[in-house]
Amino acid sequence: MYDLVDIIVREQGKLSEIDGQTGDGDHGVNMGKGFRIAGERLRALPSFTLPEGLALLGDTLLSDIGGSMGPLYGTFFTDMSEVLDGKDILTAADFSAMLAAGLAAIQSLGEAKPGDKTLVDVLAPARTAFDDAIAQGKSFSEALQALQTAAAAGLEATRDMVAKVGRASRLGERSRGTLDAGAASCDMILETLAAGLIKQLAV
Amino acid sequence: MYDLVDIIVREQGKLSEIDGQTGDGDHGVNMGKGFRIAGERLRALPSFTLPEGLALLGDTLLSDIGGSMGPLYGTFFTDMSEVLDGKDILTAADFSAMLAAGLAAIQSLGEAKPGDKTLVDVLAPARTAFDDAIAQGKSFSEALQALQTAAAAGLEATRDMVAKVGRASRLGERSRGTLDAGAASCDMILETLAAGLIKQLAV
Amino acid sequence: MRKLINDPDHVLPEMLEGLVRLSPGLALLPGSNVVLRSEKTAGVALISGGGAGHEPAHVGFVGPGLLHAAVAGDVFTSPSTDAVLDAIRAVAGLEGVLLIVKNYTGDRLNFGLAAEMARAEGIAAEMVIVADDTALDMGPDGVGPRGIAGTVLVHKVAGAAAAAGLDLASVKAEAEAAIAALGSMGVALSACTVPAAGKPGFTLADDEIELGLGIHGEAGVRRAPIEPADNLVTLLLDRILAQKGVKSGDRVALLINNLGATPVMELMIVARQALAVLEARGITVLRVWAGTFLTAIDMAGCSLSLMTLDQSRLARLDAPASAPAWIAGQ
Amino acid sequence: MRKLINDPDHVLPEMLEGLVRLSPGLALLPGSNVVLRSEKTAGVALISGGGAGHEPAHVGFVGPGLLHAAVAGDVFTSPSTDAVLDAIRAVAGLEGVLLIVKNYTGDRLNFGLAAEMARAEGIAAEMVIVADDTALDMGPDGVGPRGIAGTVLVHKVAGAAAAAGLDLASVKAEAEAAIAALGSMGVALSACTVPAAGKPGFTLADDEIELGLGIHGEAGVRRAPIEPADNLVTLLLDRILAQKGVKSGDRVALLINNLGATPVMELMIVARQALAVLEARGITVLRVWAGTFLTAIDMAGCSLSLMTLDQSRLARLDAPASAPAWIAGQ
Ligand SMILES: Nc1ncnc2c1ncn2[C@@H]1O[C@H](COP(=O)(O)OP(=O)(O)O)[C@@H](O)[C@H]1O
Ligand SMILES: Nc1ncnc2c1ncn2[C@@H]1O[C@H](COP(=O)(O)OP(=O)(O)O)[C@@H](O)[C@H]1O
Ligand SMILES: [Mg+2]
Ligand SMILES: [Mg+2]
Ligand SMILES: [Mg+2]
Ligand SMILES: [Mg+2]
Repeated sequence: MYDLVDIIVREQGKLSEIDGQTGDGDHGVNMGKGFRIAGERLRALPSFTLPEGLALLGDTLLSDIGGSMGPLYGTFFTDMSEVLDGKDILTAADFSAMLAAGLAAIQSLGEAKPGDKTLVDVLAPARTAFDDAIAQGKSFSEALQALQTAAAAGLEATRDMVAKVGRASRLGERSRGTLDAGAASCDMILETLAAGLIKQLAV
Repeated sequence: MYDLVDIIVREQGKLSEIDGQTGDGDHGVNMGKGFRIAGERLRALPSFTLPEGLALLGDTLLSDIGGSMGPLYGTFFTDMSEVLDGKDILTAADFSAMLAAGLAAIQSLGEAKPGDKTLVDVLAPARTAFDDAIAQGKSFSEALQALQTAAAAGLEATRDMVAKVGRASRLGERSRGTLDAGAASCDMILETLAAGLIKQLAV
Repeated sequence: MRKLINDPDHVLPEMLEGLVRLSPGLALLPGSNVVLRSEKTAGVALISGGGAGHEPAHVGFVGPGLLHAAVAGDVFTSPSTDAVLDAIRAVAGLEGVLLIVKNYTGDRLNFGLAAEMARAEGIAAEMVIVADDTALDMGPDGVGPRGIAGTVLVHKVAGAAAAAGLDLASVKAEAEAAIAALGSMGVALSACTVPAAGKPGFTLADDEIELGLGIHGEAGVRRAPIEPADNLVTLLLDRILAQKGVKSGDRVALLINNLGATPVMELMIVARQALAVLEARGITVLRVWAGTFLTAIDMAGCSLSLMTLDQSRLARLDAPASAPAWIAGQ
Repeated sequence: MRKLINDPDHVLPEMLEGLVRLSPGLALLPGSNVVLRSEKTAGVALISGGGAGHEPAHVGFVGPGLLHAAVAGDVFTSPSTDAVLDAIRAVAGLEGVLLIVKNYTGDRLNFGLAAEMARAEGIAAEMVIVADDTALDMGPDGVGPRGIAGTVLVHKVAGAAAAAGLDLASVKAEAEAAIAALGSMGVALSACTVPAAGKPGFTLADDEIELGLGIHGEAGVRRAPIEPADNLVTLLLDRILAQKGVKSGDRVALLINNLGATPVMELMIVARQALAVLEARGITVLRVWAGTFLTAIDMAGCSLSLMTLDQSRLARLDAPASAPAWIAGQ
């Protein structure tokens, strides 16, 4: 969890810069603020489980940061944490269910489809890559690596998309040629989550 | 007269720049506008004498440009032209009386003394140098050259003065170290007038 | 960055405090970034808001005949769902609340979720979406145009309707009709600097402007060399007229809005040409405003908004109102 | 230079035309840059003015309860003697005229000469000089302080006195008392750009400000690194208080003035601290204004003005008045 907080707080300048190219340049500010506050609250706890950490992050984003990302990432983390709730060990099946819940949360709220140049373009292929890898008999760890690769590729693919939802969508063709800010943060989040789990699984 | 118009119009950027250092940076704009309009009016005349030209310039400055320079240079040229009025040939005595009238006009209106870092610091020494040269038996032409030298020196001397009147006077010590804008334009005016007469006298 | 601020993180609470101290009729909802009228009134309550950085909007339009509350988020960031819900709870009476929201994902989500939650609590809550920016060509199934400065005129129409004692459905219907009658477009001469970012969102060459820019510094239709003000004003108005189908014989309200750093000198030059162009197009300007209404922090430039009028909507604009940033139309 | 203008040479007439078209109560004196009320009134007539570039001042303060006419010169250039005389002739009635002039050589000369000429024509014409800038230390026999934004409060006091039917000597006396009770100081965060010059009058480093700057971009007391707004506000106010001998227990009016390009966001943060500092000093702020009153074209920054009040001067500030740029104090 702390890795998640750290990377978003650390990379907020980069996220804002990406958002500045076609949006209003505040994605990093919003995300940085929410993750920083969540980080402080986590550190104040004696201990917490992964679902508890995700729930706290979701709550913080929902109630403290506003913006598009408050509700979107807020319900994303909240709904993911609900899937894991009460589970002691995290299985590949749990992780798959968690990703599905997160994606569903974002799509039911924001109505973005793949190809609309949003964080869905990272989340959806990352989830598919994970599930496919598991279906092909790969290990949990290997599937997480497949997810990382797909997330990064998904982010890169947003560069050539024309935004269909969100602030940048009004620009039409002018939105082509730059990465999507939400996709960039989503890639960081997924890759960091996966890296943490891979490390844990290796122990 | 046209030389006078031309040099002020041409050098207006420089005058504004000097004014910008301690004043509001518009001396060249104001002077350029007044002299340009006067130039157009002069060109519209079939012919004019020196006193007529000076009177038209004074009138234009007084009624069309405003600022500090409108009344100051306006009455300066108006009062100088009155001295020459009706005179066919310009003698050194006439020229001396003219300078005296111009200086008196400026001082009675603006109340600036020598040393206050204004155009008086060019006008007063220039006039004294001219009168002294004539008193020492120099020719009209030589006296005009003495006037030119004194005007340039007067301008240069304003650099080390602290302004006592006008916009720059509020700066106290901070006004030291730069030329005075009005002194710069006055130097141009006197040197150009003198150069014109020297040329005429040489014919 | 040269700004008259203290800490970028304190901009929002400090400016709201300043506003409320300057305005005897206004108060802050304790512990929040919600500005309300000091005195409660009966009838439908109007709430607007969104990210800060658009001052005086929206907090400056709280007052009798206008809004009942404005919810401010961080600079350029929609307020959270919780904050909107707090505002709803604070001002909702028996007649319910109408939320006036600009068309941005964050605002739609947070105000929309808050309205849902309010309804779950038994509060009648409705929402209208202002989407007045006519700068960009919109496909039929996109997210629709941005909401920009014309929003202020929607506040006024809805505010007068609420003050006249109409019920929620009728106030909402008038707000929606006002929105349909409204078109805007802006031109930016400089980028704006979000305090937390510390530097301008983009850079323009000394002779460049951006046409149809969003009020958060989002890119516009195109970047272009600067032109005389008269040409720019004509371009903006003709685009609005065409997009909204306003034609000779129509009667309109005209809002000339400073985007933040435009000197009054320039706004008056813009006003002169805007009135001349509309007159030349046969359009009657029944009311005009020129001033600082809804900004993009310190962006230089202006936006123009037109709202077509019939007698009853004109009466809404003329109805008495008082709020720190409201002035009567001329 | 990015400005919403057409030709730098047309800025003045075009903006006056814009203002007059926006303001049904105002008219232009034909063939001049003089703005007057459309309707003549009896009593002492008030005229102010000076170089343009300070919009909305002074033309925006023409109207009932305020000025009868404002004479505008080119940007930052005093109007000519002739222009002032035209204005005097246009508005002077049997009760005479009072000229309210800021303390600059050009304004003193042109308004002063025009007053002399008017008297020669049999018009009772008097002049008062506003010199409210407390930023700079003044020797006893210099030209005295500059006139800056506090001038607007002098307009209001004198305007109310004239509207109350006082004679010329009494209106002049009230104006002079108001001037004596007035102190101001400003801070600039950027230079201003005179349209005809096409570039800023000076340049500041990204973290530099200029304290006590003149409203034409004349240098101030000193250039300094930027500080938090709260510190700057405290510095300005403490200087004014010291220079004007305002002390605990005194009652004042406070004018918070945008120098041209300051966003409302910042002005509200300034207002918050200004009110807090004065409260901490035991000074009662009876009325406060925050807005755009007297600018230096597009200069970023603000000035603060304090005028000590007794009951009768307070009544002058509160007296009804209406002009495009006037708002009631809070
Ligand atoms: N409807 C939506 N569904 C999913 N993601 C969205 C949607 N709208 C916007 N986004 C994402 O939000 C990102 C911008 O976030 P942020 O800058 O924090 O919010 P805002 O646009 O309100 O300033 C975009 O890059 C995009 O990925
Ligand atoms: N009282 C005065 N007497 C003589 N010259 C003066 C006086 N006041 C100012 N000046 C001159 O005026 C010049 C500035 O002129 P200008 O910039 O055109 O007017 P303003 O100061 O009104 O902008 C100064 O450089 C100074 O030489
Ligand atoms: Mg954004
Ligand atoms: Mg000057
Ligand atoms: Mg945003
Ligand atoms: Mg000047």
